[in-house]
Amino acid sequence: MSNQPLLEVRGLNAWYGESHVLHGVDLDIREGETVTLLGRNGAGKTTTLRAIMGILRRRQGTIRLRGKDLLGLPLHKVAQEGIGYVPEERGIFASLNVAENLMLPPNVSQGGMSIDEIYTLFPNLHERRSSQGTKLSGGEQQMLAIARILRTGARTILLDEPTEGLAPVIIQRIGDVLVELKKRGMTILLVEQNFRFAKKVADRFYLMEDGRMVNSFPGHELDARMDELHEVLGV
Amino acid sequence: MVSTQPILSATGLTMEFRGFVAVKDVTLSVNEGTIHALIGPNGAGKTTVFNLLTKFLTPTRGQISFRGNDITGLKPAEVARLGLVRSFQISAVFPHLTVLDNVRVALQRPKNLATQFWLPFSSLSVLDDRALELIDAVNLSAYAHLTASELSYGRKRALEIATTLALDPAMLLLDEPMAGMGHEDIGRIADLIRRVAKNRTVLMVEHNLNVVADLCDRVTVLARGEILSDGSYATVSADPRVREAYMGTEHE
Amino acid sequence: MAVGTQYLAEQQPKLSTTSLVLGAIAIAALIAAPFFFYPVFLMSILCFALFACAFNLLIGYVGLLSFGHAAFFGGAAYYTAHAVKVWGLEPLTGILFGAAGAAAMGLIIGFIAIRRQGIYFAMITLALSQMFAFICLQVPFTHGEDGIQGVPRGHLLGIIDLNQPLSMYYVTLAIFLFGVFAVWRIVNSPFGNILKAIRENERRAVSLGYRVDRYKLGAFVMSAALAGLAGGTKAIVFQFATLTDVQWQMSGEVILMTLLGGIGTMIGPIVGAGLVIALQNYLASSQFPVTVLIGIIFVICVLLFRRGIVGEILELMKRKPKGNV
Amino acid sequence: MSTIFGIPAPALYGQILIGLINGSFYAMLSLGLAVIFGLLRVINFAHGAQYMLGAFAAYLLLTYAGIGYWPSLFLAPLLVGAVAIVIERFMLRRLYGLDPLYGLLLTFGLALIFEGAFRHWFGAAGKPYAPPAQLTGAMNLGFMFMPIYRGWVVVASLFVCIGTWLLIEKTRLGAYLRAATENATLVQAFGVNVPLLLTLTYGLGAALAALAGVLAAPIYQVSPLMGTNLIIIVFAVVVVGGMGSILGAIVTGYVLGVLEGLTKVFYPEASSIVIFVIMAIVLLVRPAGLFGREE
Amino acid sequence: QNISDNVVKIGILNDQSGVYADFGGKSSVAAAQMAVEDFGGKVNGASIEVVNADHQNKPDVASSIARQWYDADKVDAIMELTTSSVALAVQGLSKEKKKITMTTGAATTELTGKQCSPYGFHWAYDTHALAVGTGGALVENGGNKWFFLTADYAFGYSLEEQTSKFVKSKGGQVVGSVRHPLAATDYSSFLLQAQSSGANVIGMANAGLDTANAIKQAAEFGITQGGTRLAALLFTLAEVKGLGLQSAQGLTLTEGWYWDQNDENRAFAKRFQAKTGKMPNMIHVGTYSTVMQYLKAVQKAGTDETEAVAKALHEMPVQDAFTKNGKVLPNGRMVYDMYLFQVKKPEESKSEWDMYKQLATIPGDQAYMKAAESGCQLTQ
Ligand SMILES: Nc1ncnc2c1ncn2[C@@H]1O[C@H](COP(=O)(O)OP(=O)(O)OP(=O)(O)O)[C@@H](O)[C@H]1O
Ligand SMILES: Nc1ncnc2c1ncn2[C@@H]1O[C@H](COP(=O)(O)OP(=O)(O)OP(=O)(O)O)[C@@H](O)[C@H]1O
Ligand SMILES: CC(C)C[C@H](N)C(=O)O
Ligand SMILES: [Mg+2]
Ligand SMILES: [Mg+2]
Repeated sequence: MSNQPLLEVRGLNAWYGESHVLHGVDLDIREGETVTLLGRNGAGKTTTLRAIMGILRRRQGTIRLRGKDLLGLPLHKVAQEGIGYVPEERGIFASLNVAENLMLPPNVSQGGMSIDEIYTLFPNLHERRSSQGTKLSGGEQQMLAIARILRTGARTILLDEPTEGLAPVIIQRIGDVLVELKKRGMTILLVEQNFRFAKKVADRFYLMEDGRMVNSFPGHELDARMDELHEVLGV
Repeated sequence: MVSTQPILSATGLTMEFRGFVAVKDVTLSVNEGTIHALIGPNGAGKTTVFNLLTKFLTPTRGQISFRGNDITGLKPAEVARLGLVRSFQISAVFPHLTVLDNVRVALQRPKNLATQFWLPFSSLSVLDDRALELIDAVNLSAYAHLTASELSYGRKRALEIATTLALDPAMLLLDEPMAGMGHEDIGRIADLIRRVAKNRTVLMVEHNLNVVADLCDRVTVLARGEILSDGSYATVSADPRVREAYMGTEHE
Repeated sequence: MAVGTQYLAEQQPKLSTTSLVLGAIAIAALIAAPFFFYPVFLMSILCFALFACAFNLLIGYVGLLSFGHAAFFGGAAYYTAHAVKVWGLEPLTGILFGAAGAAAMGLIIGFIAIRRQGIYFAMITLALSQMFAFICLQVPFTHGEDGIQGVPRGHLLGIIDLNQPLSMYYVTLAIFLFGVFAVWRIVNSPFGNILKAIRENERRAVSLGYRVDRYKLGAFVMSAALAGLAGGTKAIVFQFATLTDVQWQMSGEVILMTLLGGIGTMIGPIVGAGLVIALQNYLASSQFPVTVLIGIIFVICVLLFRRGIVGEILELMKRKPKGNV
Repeated sequence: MSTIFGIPAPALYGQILIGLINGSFYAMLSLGLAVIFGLLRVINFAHGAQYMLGAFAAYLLLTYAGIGYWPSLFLAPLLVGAVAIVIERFMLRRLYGLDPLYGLLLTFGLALIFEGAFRHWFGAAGKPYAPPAQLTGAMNLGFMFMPIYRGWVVVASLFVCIGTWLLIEKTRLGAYLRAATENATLVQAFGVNVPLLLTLTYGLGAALAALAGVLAAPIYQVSPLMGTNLIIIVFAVVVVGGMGSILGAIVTGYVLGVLEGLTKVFYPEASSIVIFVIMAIVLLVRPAGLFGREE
Repeated sequence: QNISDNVVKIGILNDQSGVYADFGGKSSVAAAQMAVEDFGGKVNGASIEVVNADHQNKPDVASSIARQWYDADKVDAIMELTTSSVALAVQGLSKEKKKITMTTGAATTELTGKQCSPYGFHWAYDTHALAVGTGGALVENGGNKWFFLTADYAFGYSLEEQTSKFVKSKGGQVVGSVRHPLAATDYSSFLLQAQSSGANVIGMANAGLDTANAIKQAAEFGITQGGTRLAALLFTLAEVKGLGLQSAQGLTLTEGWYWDQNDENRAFAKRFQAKTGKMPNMIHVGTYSTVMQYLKAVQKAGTDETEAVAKALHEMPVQDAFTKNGKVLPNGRMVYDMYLFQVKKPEESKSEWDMYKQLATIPGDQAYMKAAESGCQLTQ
């Protein structure tokens, strides 16, 4: 692990139309690290991810990946730099079947998982590989959304609330998957409300409030900081 | 007022999607005045069961009866008119109407003030008292004149419940009412559900097991389209099959 | 982004005293107008303005774009013309007969079209109205390309001689005002409130127990009837009913009028109709091809002024910060 | 002379064949519409105008540059496709994300402009365009004379339709197209250059229309109004087939062409409305169209 | 002064952008202006003004333009009126408003028949003349079994009716007919129907682009090779030019004027071509003639008051660049000699506009219906 951050965000501001949502977000992620964003509903977690990707175009500040400025790049070029995005609403395509959904994202670099590996990891998907993508249940869709990024060889992954609406068993399985990804050296930026889940995988936490980073601490301090978190998150 | 009289019962409910059986031979009965939970892993078929019960889908096989009437052949709007009203997994309000108007829209039908195209708008003001009462019941009085789109997620769900209550339904079907909700809202909605369930029946889908344990009189567990277990929370959560298929090993 | 769940219109501001005053001034101006302008020109504006208002009832308040409203406008013109010319009906009865015929057609076309939304709805209404146009070409009573010519204006209720341009004008004005009032009343009624709710979230309206298809069909029929009222009146004013009025280009024109004036505003369609008719009138004797200009206006409106003239003005007056999706 | 249902067999076969030829145009045009609608969610009202532009491009190439039919078969779609790309870049693009009705209205306005301008410059009377020398003459099929050129049109359109279908259903590019239809941003977030994809798709759809126009030029006159009424029939075809379904557009195009031909034999008065009647029936029975998916 | 507002205003109302635009169109306006020039620019000291408008072949558009011209713009007379539906509408309105119309662009005999007007005049041609001319020529050449391809509106019906009557009176028979919508694109199925009916002549009771397309497609389907003949009942120089000699060769057609008939015509045509870029057909020159004749009538009557001018028009012979022996019947029909032409083969044509061979002259009295037979109330 080098000291130079892989992803470096400085003073990021972002707007939806006229409404100013991010007010100077700073964020660093080192290669191979898993970082989790915590924050209440509406704190700006999703917006941060969308602004990093460039889905949200109205932004100011600096975003660098391996020192390369991402701000000026069109969305598809950002992806080609090796960032995989798993959106909040999952984004499964109804007009493609499960296998086609899985095959859809173009490879951005070598070393993605093979289809067989993916089916071993997610047997449900194998079983339903020829059904229409959106006919899967919520949980199955979530797995599909993660799986299809793993195939592309993206080494940096932005995950937005992967456990939302999922059954405990599935959450557990997704947790296992993330641990496995960490082992393979992936860099993960995770947005999560469920910190029981997050604790299992996160190296570091960032705490967000009203479009700003208000705190950051290493993963093992989570339990110790529970009270503070209660205050910010209203748990 | 927990009775043992079923208000809604489904027998042999089966739903096939082009060869894929999403719901298989489900027989379910919900007793009048209870809060009944439907839980199960993702893809178990919970939302599908809801869609079948409220006729947004037509079952491949099986019968549904509500308060003694066979409703298997009815249309969704007709089911709602009989007093079986649902919410959606994705929040459903009328975003550009005010909170008050959202509730008034729901009140218009039971008060027979919906088809009069010759009456002025002001004739709707007779509904205001009742509407404000309902809004108050869900703690939204302070927001009555905001448009629904300006509400936070949790308040939107509260509004949705208020509009549903406006119909004074005998039975409510709630699909994941707490999903995506912040912690502070969860408690509020749970209270609200408990309150409205005083004199009606509730069937809800929910993944938050604390809420289920806390709120529900009875739990039906669905897995792979079939009923896996049925009974009180304590009974089902002790069932090893349920633990394996749903709760996982971590849950106490 | 689900197709058809969005809508084009803006919320309607409440009726205020300023708008009452403005309305009164407008009506006074309309009463005085025939002394300053050519009455037939004014009557044609009134007919089309009413047509556009009827059309706007659907697009502006139910969110359904009908691309087939010519069928109701032109169909009613045929029915009225035939009833008055061949059966010798009294003109007002003839106009009402035309409107009733349009309503009946609205019921049939609406029944089929209402099953789909958004662009599908637009295409289906377009196709069905084109089918009606083909039927008009074939059935004998319409007299094909010749149309029903020389429809007698006759005497209103047997008393007022409509051959006098001024009496014809005031009768047309009265019908126009009635029609506009009807649209306004429908929109601002308990029924209109449900329409709004359906437009906002149809599934939710269903789950509240509303049979949304019936509401939509009801609005469709009302819109058709009012379009028919306009068409019937036009037949008496121009003493004519022809294929022009049933063809899809006419449906396009009424869309343009409404879009140009402002979809979902009460007076937008009226302003739009006035502008388009005036423009056509002016261009008829110039070198510039009319369709090209109409096309250009369409493109400009869609790209730059989606709210239409009146809509943009209202927006300026509101100056409310926007900022949704 | 044998008869079928009281109709002389040659007349019947003849009409079926003519129906198939008309169906070829329906299929090619509705195919282009389906491709554009599929990805851009735009009902391309200018499709009829683009068909007309294709025919005019061929005519103008011949008259002013002496370029004949065969090169025009490629050049005309290329030219019209280029015009379409400009339209997509500077106009349609600004409407993405808005209600799809705006796309319909914009292209409607464009259709009026093209047709009005060409009518202004060239008059409404058609301009003749001769079929290529290799394809003139007719074949005696026994029951009728089949102009060789029309036979060629049927074959050519089949090739084009099947080719396009394979491209979209069976290739990776096609999968991008279908996915981008639903959520273009996300597809782009996977690293696909979606804006380029959209532009090319509109260009491709318009080029298909133009190709149909070139094929039509020797059959009908080249006239500014040739697309106007055709396009509405094609809309009906698309609704019957199921919006956005490529296969639906193709199959329905041919089938309705033939049915229309048959109507001309049995009940000619209804031939101009038969497609609309079928559309109404299909909508009542299957609102999503024969090949369409329920939304 | 006896001229209202001291200006004589003439309106040319015709199709300038639609399917019949080449038939008359803007060039007719030029012809009208030529007439004004040739007349000397002033009548009884009053100036002459020509206005024009495009009615897009829509009778309602036409009648509202006419209404406005009369009510607001003080137009005294309207000429040309392409297409029967338009002409009937405007003539009807003008009758009510007591204004003169002189139709050159429409064909139906109704104009001087049941719907005739004391102020309505019909120049150039009509369906009767076409039936006698083109229909007659084909019957004489052995065409005795007819099948009609008819435009589905008044003009088509009128043309079919007149031609059938004529064919039957010569001992021929009509074996069938089919109606097609205006501006249909595909005639092949109608042509096949015609062919399987066993007819030896297909009578095309349509006009403009419709006829041109049908002719082309008949050639494609080998219908003419099979010995069936085509009768293009209404076809003029403008359409022949549009279709091209290759496809049009051999057609017989009836017109009242052709540029290459004599020196005077050639001179006129040359002037016209200099202005418009093309050679005139009978409609263009006919419109020239109506304007000229109207001005002469105003001059003779000494006023532009309708009754007086109409009376003069009824009385005066027509003698100008258009015809040498025209006379106006009581029903408003202007009767003059028509000519039967055949379209040349491409190799026979010596110049761009050299397209006709003259076959015969049809004396006016034969070409046009007797006033008494027309059904016009004014003649009783
Ligand atoms: N499309 C949008 N247009 C306007 N405002 C938006 C939009 N999306 C989000 N916002 C606003 O931006 C702010 C941050 O939203 P964001 O979605 O980033 O929150 P979040 O932290 O991801 O919350 P959650 O836990 O609910 O997903 C909120 O106030 C929200 O209302
Ligand atoms: N319209 C449909 N066509 C085909 N399959 C469907 C359809 N709707 C649902 N399914 C399938 O039925 C199964 C049950 O889905 P359902 O949405 O009812 O699950 P659920 O229990 O509500 O899950 P979750 O908790 O994730 O919302 C899933 O496997 C899904 O893929
Ligand atoms: C312009 C003409 C070809 C029209 C035809 N003469 C008619 O009377 O309708
Ligand atoms: Mg979020
Ligand atoms: Mg569900």
